[in-house]
Amino acid sequence: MTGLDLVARIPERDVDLTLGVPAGRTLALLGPNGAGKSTALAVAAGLLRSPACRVGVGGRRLDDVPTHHRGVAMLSQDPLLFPHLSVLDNVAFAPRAQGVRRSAARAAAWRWLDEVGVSGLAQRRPGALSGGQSQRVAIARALAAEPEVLLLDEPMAALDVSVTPALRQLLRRVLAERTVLLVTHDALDAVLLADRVAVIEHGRVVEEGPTQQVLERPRSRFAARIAGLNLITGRWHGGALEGHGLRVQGVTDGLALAEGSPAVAVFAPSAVSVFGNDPGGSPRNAWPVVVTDLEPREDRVRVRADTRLGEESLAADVTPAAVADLGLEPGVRVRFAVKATEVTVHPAGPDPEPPASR
Amino acid sequence: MTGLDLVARIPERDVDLTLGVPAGRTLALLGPNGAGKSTALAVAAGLLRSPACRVGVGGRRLDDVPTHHRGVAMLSQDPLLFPHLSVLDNVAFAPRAQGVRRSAARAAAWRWLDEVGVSGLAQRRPGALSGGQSQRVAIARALAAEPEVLLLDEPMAALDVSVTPALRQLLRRVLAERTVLLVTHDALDAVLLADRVAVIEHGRVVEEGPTQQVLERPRSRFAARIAGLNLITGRWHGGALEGHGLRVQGVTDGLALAEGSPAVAVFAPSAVSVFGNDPGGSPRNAWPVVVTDLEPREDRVRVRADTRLGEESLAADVTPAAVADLGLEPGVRVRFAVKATEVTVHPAGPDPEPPASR
Amino acid sequence: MSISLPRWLLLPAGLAAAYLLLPLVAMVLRVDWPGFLGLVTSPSARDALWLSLRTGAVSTLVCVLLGVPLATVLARTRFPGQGLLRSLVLLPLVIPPVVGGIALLYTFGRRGLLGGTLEALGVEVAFSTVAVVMAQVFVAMPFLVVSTEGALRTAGERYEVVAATLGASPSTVFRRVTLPTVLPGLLSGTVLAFARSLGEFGATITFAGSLQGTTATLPIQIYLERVDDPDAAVALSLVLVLVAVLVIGLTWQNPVARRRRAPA
Amino acid sequence: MSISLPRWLLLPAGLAAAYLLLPLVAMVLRVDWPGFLGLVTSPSARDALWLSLRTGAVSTLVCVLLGVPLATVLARTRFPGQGLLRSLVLLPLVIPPVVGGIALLYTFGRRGLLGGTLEALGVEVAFSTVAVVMAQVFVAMPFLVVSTEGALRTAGERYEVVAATLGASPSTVFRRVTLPTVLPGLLSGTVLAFARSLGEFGATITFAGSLQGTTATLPIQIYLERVDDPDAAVALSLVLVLVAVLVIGLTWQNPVARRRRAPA
Amino acid sequence: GGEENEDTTLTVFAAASLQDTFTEIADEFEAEHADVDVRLNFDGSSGLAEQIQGGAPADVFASADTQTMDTLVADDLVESPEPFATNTLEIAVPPDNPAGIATFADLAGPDVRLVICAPEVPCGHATAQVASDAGVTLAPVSEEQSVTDVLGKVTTGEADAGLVYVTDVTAAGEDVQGIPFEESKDVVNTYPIAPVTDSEHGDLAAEFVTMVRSDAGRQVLTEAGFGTP
Ligand SMILES: Nc1ncnc2c1ncn2[C@@H]1O[C@H](COP(=O)(O)OP(=O)(O)OP(=O)(O)O)[C@@H](O)[C@H]1O
Ligand SMILES: Nc1ncnc2c1ncn2[C@@H]1O[C@H](COP(=O)(O)OP(=O)(O)OP(=O)(O)O)[C@@H](O)[C@H]1O
Ligand SMILES: [Mg+2]
Ligand SMILES: [Mg+2]
Repeated sequence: MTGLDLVARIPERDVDLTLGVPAGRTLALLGPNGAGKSTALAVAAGLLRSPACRVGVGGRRLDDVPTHHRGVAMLSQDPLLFPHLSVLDNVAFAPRAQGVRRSAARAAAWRWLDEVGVSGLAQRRPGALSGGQSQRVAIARALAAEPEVLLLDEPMAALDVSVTPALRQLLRRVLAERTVLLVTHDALDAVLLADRVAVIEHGRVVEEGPTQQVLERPRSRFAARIAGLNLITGRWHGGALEGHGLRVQGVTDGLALAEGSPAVAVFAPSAVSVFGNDPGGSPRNAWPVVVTDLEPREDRVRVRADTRLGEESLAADVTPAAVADLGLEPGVRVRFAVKATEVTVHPAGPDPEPPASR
Repeated sequence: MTGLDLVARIPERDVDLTLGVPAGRTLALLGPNGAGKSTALAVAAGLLRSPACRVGVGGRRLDDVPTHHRGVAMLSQDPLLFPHLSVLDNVAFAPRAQGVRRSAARAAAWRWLDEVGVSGLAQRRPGALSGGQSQRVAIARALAAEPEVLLLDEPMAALDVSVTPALRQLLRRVLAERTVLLVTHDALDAVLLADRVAVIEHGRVVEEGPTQQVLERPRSRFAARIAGLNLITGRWHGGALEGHGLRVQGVTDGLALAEGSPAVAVFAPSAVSVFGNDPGGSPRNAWPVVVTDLEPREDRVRVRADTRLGEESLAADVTPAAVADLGLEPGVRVRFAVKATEVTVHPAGPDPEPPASR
Repeated sequence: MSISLPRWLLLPAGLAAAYLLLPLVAMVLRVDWPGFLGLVTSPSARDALWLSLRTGAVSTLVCVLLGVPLATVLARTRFPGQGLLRSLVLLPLVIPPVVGGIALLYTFGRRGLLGGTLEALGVEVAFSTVAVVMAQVFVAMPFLVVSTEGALRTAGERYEVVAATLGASPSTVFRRVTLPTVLPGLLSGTVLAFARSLGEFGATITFAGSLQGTTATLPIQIYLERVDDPDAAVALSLVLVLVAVLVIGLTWQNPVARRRRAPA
Repeated sequence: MSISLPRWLLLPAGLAAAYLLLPLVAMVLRVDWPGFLGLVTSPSARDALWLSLRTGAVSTLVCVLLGVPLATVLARTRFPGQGLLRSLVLLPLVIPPVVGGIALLYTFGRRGLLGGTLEALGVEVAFSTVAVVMAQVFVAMPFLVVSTEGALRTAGERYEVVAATLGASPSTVFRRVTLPTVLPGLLSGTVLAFARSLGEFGATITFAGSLQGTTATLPIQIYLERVDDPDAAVALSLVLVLVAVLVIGLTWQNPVARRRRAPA
Repeated sequence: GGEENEDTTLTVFAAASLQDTFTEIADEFEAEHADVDVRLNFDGSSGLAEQIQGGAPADVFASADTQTMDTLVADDLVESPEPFATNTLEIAVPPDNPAGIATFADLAGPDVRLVICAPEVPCGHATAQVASDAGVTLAPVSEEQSVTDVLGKVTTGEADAGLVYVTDVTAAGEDVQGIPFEESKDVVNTYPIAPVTDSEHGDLAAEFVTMVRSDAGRQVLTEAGFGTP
């Protein structure tokens, strides 16, 4: 497997980005509309070329390598299914193009269609699909290419909420083995699928780092809008996540977690209540913490605090009135309480620790 | 203004829907991919015809009226901007087609482009837009038609999170004066934009009713997945919403609310903590309630309770462990606490009460 | 731009280009250059060229005005007998032009199908410049219809549907969406029709005759010269070729190129 | 289907159809039916028909094999001189076919540009059936190239780009995406080329002569008959028309109709 | 065809107006020469000349005018042409003769729609000569490229009169009415025939020329309306 190095410099679009994805990792691109996310993907795929752009995969320079030899597959923002081929043949297109025999390619296509939940539509023409169905077929088609490097532009767009969790799991599994550049507008996609996040604004990378760090302590305006999540990594033991000396109760969104398997708990700062002492009541999670920091933002205040063990930093959003009520200031000892129903626990892949390459 | 009556019966797609939208109201269509939402819109627009379909606007039967005479404008799932026209001319297309003079049509187009925040792109060709920019232009183009009946298919798709609140407000304002059929995958769109909600599955209406009722107490599986929200209507007084004898603190997402104006507070049952007595601490909202009902669902329990005044029914999601801890059962008096940061308060339009036609 | 073509495609493409161009080169090599200018500026040649340009332009206009609607109806509607109509429209292509001229005589001639009607109306087309245009329209229109219809089908009707949902009447849709969308195909068809009109000979001489300044177009002049002086015929053909390259070059390249520049 | 056409479009469309069909009707009315069968089944007519069908089929095939690559190169690449090449490719349309035949003789004839080379290779093409095909290809290929190029431009390259990102080589893209996408336009072009080949006369008689069974195609037979007997010429033309309707009807209607049925 | 037993093929290029007569003569020639297959190639004389100049494999060339033949002689492409038939002009009118033409001078009448051959082609050359000899100024509505085109206009009734060759009127049968006129006698069109220099079957070519000029050949030509040179 191979990493991806990218310099996308397209002056006509006011885009100048330098991005790197270590081999086998996933980098999520976040950013407002027109920031240059799709442009970065187009450069990586070789669809946009300019002398100022550089694309390298596994150290090999791809600048002059035609798109089809790059070992790069792309899911674009528009499904663009081939109108003259059936759904099945659309998905079988990439294996066929790579020389797989027809029957084997079709078998693979069936498998992928099944994974995205639309195998019942295999014989249809793309013109006879709904928007979400087309998107799912497009996902299957891109995944069926089984490329070294995968470029995904808003894969979850147009999907209904009932399939999103399952598709996220599918992508998690598939992306784990590939080098991936993932464009998304949803922080949860970044949390669950990406190792690192790059935030792009006006064609420039304004922030880049490990997912957890960027989403927990966003420095850029845009990231702050979409993120500011609490993430706690650990392992699943006895129906709760244990890590960094904390025991976190949460809901698993219907996904099975094996005892002892790595997992991550995600909850929003706004879901965290602050109490002077143990509140009792329904919240399952209440941890003693020491306030380290107060950040006023618009109509609320973000309270940062370390757990007693000093290992994990958590954030809570409260109203200014609450700050006054509880006399919050750095050094004050309080309890952070979160309802278990506000915490989602997700499987965290085979290696929950940051890889050495970071 | 005129209401919309629709019978969409397309056997080839296994769709058989009967929908009605009272004059000036908005009906949101929710449902999984391939349920038949876009099909319903296509029938209303006259793009799909069959002898078994019926379309009426304001009592006038439109079955044989060509699309352009229906006074119906549609935003389809795919932006489909005219590639040969500039962004400005795309938006000016509908006014021009309705006979507005070029300069007036362009002025209107500038206005709409400005409203959706892309007036800087007016002179571009659609081919030179990003996905989200195209979507915004498509919204402007549909709104510029100023139709009696507006059909919107996932208007918020592909938009970045930083513009979504502003666009929702724009749509709220525009939709208030029109009869609208709105397809969405986001419950919040339904809450903020629609008077009623219809849930569609497998081409059939499985649930239909006032937004609040459907989202608070969904009966269908799909609605339950996406909804189950607490909604409290009232008026904005002294920095909080007052209604039904409750005072609700919340955040306003940066939108200004006038003193005394109608508003709605929205929060998820999962955000509601349950306490045996007043907990103190940061949560700004804590209301005494009487438990009326316990609904176990998957890994949590939905606790329904009435406020003391018996007027408002609220729901809280808690873990089974919490139910046991607090000894929850119908008739038990507890407190429901919600952090102000978990409650969003939105303007609720000129008439927060259900209209007579409901 | 971004997509590379298969290399092997260049071989047949080059062969095709060579095959079409080589005879032109051979022709140019045979031209008697010292006499060229005198030949091509003789009054009869000048008259013929001018007549050809005028009639070619008018015919092309008529072809577009009538042919585009026909192509649209064929591509966008369904009615019984449509398949047959679509084949029949092609027939002027198949019939040798001279026979086409005879058929036109049978129709619009003095003793033709409509001859009586036309005579009653005081219209007499035979041996007039109008007849030249009629002959050219007859042979050239199928090109326009067929290539425009192909382009309409390739383009599909998605944008037309969107325009209708925005309240555009069918006429507005046609003018502001359908036509611009198929512009490249329509331009190709127009160029084909113009080229075919310019080169038209058989139907013209049969239906319209040949009189200097009235009905003797450049191809007819070329035929006449050929008997006397093949060199003169080749020289005149070269003029025709030059005119065609100029006109086509000016009208066709630019819009297409302009369109190309707009990103897809 | 869902979109209505402007009503007024029917007027010019109807006019166009009438204008193209009326002469055919007039021709049919003039046919001397009692003698028809005898005329069209004479050995020379049968030879000519068979030869026309054979050469027309081969020419169309050659046109497709060479012309589609050329159209693709013209539509999908940019290189210096491309604009000029695009105009030049049209010229066989403009040159009167007889002059085209002369140019072919100048090129491939015994005394032509390549005549020496061909003779050294032991190949003699002029006045053989091969020459008929060459003449037909020369006049018919531009139609195919122009209408296919128009369709390629109208279709755009979005799907080709997608195919490349899925790892399809340029050849695969061409075969599995480009060609199917422009199929309607390509079919129109093919039909145009076939029709034009079937009706080709001037270049053929000049370059290939009019030898019965070898180079005398149906249009040449019609031309020769006309000298003596215009009625026979018309009757034979009708056979040509019938054959064309049959062939075009069978090869063109079905795929287009099939495509139509698939929802857009 | 007779390719199965390796027949010699004699290729004869003949003017289009000789189509019927030469087909008949060729049949007779084949009857006399069992192992010879005569291939006939018809086109306008000038077209045929171009083909021969372009290297066409002809053995015999029969032209409708001496001028065309002379260009080939000048290029050394044919050997010693000899005349074998003549033709004179005749007025052709539609069967009902709508303009009431009776004499050559009538053609100059103001309401007569006259079509003639263009001066560039042989029949037009002859027409111009007759007119100037007769002192008549013709005002045609069309100057056609070939006799066939002139005849076409007359048979369809488009023109009131046309000037064509006697043989054409004969061949057209009942579709036109021929009106002979005195002045035509002075302008005689001569048809020459010659073997082609490059011919591989020089002897046979010479024999065919002889056959055409023999009594049998003459008879066929005379029946079609041709005169004797
Ligand atoms: N073909 C093009 N030609 C010129 N400019 C373009 C073209 N496509 C996009 N742009 C411009 O380049 C910038 C970056 O576009 P890009 O598509 O990369 O944005 P994006 O981050 O993917 O946005 P979105 O979230 O809306 O998809 C935008 O300002 C856009 O208007
Ligand atoms: N042109 C068509 N021909 C035949 N069937 C179609 C066509 N378009 C859609 N369908 C089918 O009709 C059903 C309803 O499709 P529709 O587009 O209305 O779904 P939708 O509710 O809009 O879904 P999505 O959320 O994915 O957009 C689906 O099963 C779909 O496959
Ligand atoms: Mg994008
Ligand atoms: Mg849909």
